[in-house]
Amino acid sequence: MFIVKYIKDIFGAVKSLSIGMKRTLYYFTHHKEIITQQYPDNKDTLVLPERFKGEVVMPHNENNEHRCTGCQACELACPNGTIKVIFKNDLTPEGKKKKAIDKLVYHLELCTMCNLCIEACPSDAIKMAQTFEHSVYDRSQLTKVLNNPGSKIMEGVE
Amino acid sequence: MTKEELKIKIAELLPAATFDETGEWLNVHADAKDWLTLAQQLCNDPSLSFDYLFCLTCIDWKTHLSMVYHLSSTKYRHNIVVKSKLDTHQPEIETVSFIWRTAEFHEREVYEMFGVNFLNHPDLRLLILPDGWEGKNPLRKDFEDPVNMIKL
Amino acid sequence: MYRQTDIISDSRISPQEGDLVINVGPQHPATHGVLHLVITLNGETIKKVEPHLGYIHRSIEKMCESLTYRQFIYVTSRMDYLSAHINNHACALCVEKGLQVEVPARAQVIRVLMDELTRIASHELWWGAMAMDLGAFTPFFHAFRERETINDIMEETCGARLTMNYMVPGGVMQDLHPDFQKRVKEFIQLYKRKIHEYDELVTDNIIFQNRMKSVGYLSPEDAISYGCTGPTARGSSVSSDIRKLYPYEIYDKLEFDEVLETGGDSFARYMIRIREMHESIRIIEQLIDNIPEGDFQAKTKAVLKLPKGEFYTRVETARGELGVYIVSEGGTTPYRIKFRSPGFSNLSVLDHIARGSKIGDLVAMMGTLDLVIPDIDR
Amino acid sequence: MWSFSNIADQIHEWLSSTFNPTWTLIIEMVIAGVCVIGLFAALGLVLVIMERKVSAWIQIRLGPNRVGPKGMFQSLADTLKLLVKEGMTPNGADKFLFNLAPFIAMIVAMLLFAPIAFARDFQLWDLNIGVLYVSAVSSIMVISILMAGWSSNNKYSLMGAMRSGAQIVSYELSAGLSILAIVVFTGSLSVPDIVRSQADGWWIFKGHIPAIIAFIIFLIAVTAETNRAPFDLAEAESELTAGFHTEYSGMKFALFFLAEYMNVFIVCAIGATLFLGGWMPFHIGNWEGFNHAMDWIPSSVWFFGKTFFLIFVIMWFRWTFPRLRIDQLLNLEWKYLLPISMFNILLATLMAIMGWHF
Repeated sequence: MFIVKYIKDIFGAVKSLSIGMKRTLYYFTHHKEIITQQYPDNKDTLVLPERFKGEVVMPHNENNEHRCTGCQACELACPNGTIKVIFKNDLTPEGKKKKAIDKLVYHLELCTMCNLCIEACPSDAIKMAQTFEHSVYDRSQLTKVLNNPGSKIMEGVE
Repeated sequence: MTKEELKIKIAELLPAATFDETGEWLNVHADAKDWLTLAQQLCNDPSLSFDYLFCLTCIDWKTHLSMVYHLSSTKYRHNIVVKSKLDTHQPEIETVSFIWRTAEFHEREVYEMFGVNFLNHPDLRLLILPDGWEGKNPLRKDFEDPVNMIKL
Repeated sequence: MYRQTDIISDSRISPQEGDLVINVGPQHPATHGVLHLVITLNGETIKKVEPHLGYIHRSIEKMCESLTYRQFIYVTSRMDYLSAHINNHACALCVEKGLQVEVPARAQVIRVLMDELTRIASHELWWGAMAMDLGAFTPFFHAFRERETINDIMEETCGARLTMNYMVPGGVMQDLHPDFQKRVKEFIQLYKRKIHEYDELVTDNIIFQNRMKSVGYLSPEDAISYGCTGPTARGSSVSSDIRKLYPYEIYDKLEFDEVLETGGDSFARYMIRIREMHESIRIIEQLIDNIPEGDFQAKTKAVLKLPKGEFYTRVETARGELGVYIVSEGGTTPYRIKFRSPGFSNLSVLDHIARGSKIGDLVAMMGTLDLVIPDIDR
Repeated sequence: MWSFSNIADQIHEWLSSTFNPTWTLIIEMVIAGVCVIGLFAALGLVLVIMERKVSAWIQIRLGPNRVGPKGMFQSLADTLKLLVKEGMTPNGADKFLFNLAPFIAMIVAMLLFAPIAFARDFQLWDLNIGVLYVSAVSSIMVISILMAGWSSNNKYSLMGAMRSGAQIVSYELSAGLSILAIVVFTGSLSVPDIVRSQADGWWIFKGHIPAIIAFIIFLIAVTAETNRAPFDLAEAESELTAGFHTEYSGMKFALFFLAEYMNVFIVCAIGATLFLGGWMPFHIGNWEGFNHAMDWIPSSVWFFGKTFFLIFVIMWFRWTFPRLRIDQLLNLEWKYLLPISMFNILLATLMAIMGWHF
């Protein structure tokens, strides 16, 4: 019957709306459900997973030595031309000339954090750091040299 | 239908068609002028019933262009690939947007990216490129954009 | 099927006296990105919707022509960024098809697990955005609560939240994180505890149902003809789940149902996605305790070269069928690559289903087509 | 005892003894005007922060929490920002109407304050047709919205304004009818009379089913009339960007914004007066002790408490429901609310005649 259907419609509608309102009232009164993270405040306690891809860095040991042999595998693997390897000629203790890296230039502004360079590196010289606040006022600051000044290759890394 | 059956059937419909079976699916090479009639038959023939055009694209082979239509049947679940050679300088082919409506947008995309002129297309305008685009078609191999294309 | 006459009659409706032509987008709260629709209105009734694309076109297909088979995978994350993982999967599958590499069982399971997690994350975001389009703001935040959990899992294992680049030809880039299983189980717990709220807040809501039901009707024939795939087609009861029809990886060994609705309207498309989340959870539950031991990556050469030929793979993304078509000349880079994106075909149906409905319905339709603009523009 | 009416009387006596009657009237008017503007500003700030907090908690967020203690001065900072912003007028706009519209919205909101009884015997203007006055003046609001939409020379604005016109005109009916149900019970249109008639119980308890139905319809109708979600079609964000105030910025936008909140406050105040007893404390039968304790709470606290409860309910609606479509909105009014409230008013009349209410 029309009237019965009409009244049923109204009650069904009111019921469905009140179920939704009950749910929102629950969240209104239960503040422990709040999931907001107050970002700059929780900086000290913020832990990023160790695999997080923030930027490429080159770890150095305490003697200012790195593991990069300058094989250019990362440069070839990079889809964006982010990494450029610049060479110099070193003298080995025996007096022979040896090719070594002068600078490993890394353009953070071109990097898409795809992890392909790290995968390609045969000597584990580079890795991903967990930093993520990269904004600077000048774009030129994003072009970084990964090896420390005066650093040299670690003993035994070929 | 299997590849062989499809081959026999399509050879009946279009004796001029040539086939190759290098890929996963049967490749049918049809002439551009035969394409519209073949397309109608492929769609409407009850034993073929290719009602779903799932990919429409073009390849620039430098010497010629090649239209590639991937067809599938939602009824029999068989697939074929139809290819059609076009001239590089004046590529023209009949539209199939009346048969498979999805072709309308895909053909507009191919029109601006490769410069293929689709005859009788209901609405052949630029879709992705900005209005008033002049110059070469971006996906052609000879396209050069000194500003936005960075050679590594 | 061949309906030349009726299309010519309505293909180019030009605005008449008294019609209102409005631009929805490229900056508009409802278009979620830079989609530009030119809408011809008669009062509140839509006469024609005309999409204008290209605001975010990066010509990924052209870019890929100069990238090697290892490199080009990362670019595809930027197409449909909400199912970035599945895009990568499609590319990896296509390269593997060319190389004829056998992917280890562990890698296959990991890939499927990640795919399904991505699918849930994508549908969660869609659900929130859909409700927000219809004017309910609260579900958006509730959806993000669950989605954030998935993103955390992704971050832990893949190292990124959205554009993971976790797939490589032959397997996955890194092994699973030791906590992965625990975290996924926690997520399933959370999902099961919270999913009924989705119904309470949105699905069962009478206003929402009235907004969605019998809006944007798409008939099965049109769905096929327009090349609609994914939830858009399945809402019109067109079976189009690539996971069932052309199974890849281990989908043929898994127990799950292809979700179909017969309504064909926005509500049917909505229900498909909600039910698909349950199916994805079902798949994850089957796999999470049964990840086989072994390699996570097959041995491949350092420089990949595909043989001369053409390779086509189809996968089911959260939006529908993604096709990757690689034409190889035998070199290290593809000669031509084509991405058949689901969004592009799904968008083309918008004009067809929107005609004659109100402008408020357009939002409901666009929401249920689940358009991701970079996917359409590529 | 300290109360608003005492203060008002004392000021009146002092002014009458110091000045002649004309000056007294003028000074009193000025004082009232300043008070209303002050109340405006204060209520605007409170309601904005309340809305933001309510929405945040419902949406499992924290909400504003940086400016001042617990973020309580956030809306003050926002107001400051809006004040110093450049008020732009689009080139193609009808400049006079465009600038006039927000002021009309504001003036209407201000006018509506006149008959509201904020506390025991404390009222700006004891009008014998107070309730009628409110429903009459509040419908002027639509003119400012239409004006804003038309003069902006923007298609979105125009559509928003047109929707708003249709919406406010139709929902005025059922809001009026549900008010009428209480008027039938009370037999008076004057606000103090209506409040006093609830000394032995609020109408929502005394009036049985008709009062409850009228209350629900009133809530729905006023939500629609103030253009708030789920009836915010005039500014439907995902469809019309911002509806009638798309082109407004700076202080002119702030005036619209403030007027919206003022309207919410006023309709809730009217709702509290009609159905929840205005400033009348909550009494239960012959529980003398309890009733005395309730009387101890100042009447203004009762009034604002009830009003803010209703405002909370309207905010609660907003953050729970999706928006209706324009045809559904009108269907709801003409097919459901209007017939029900007509039937309801018959029922109320029957009850009033037969004396069935308490």
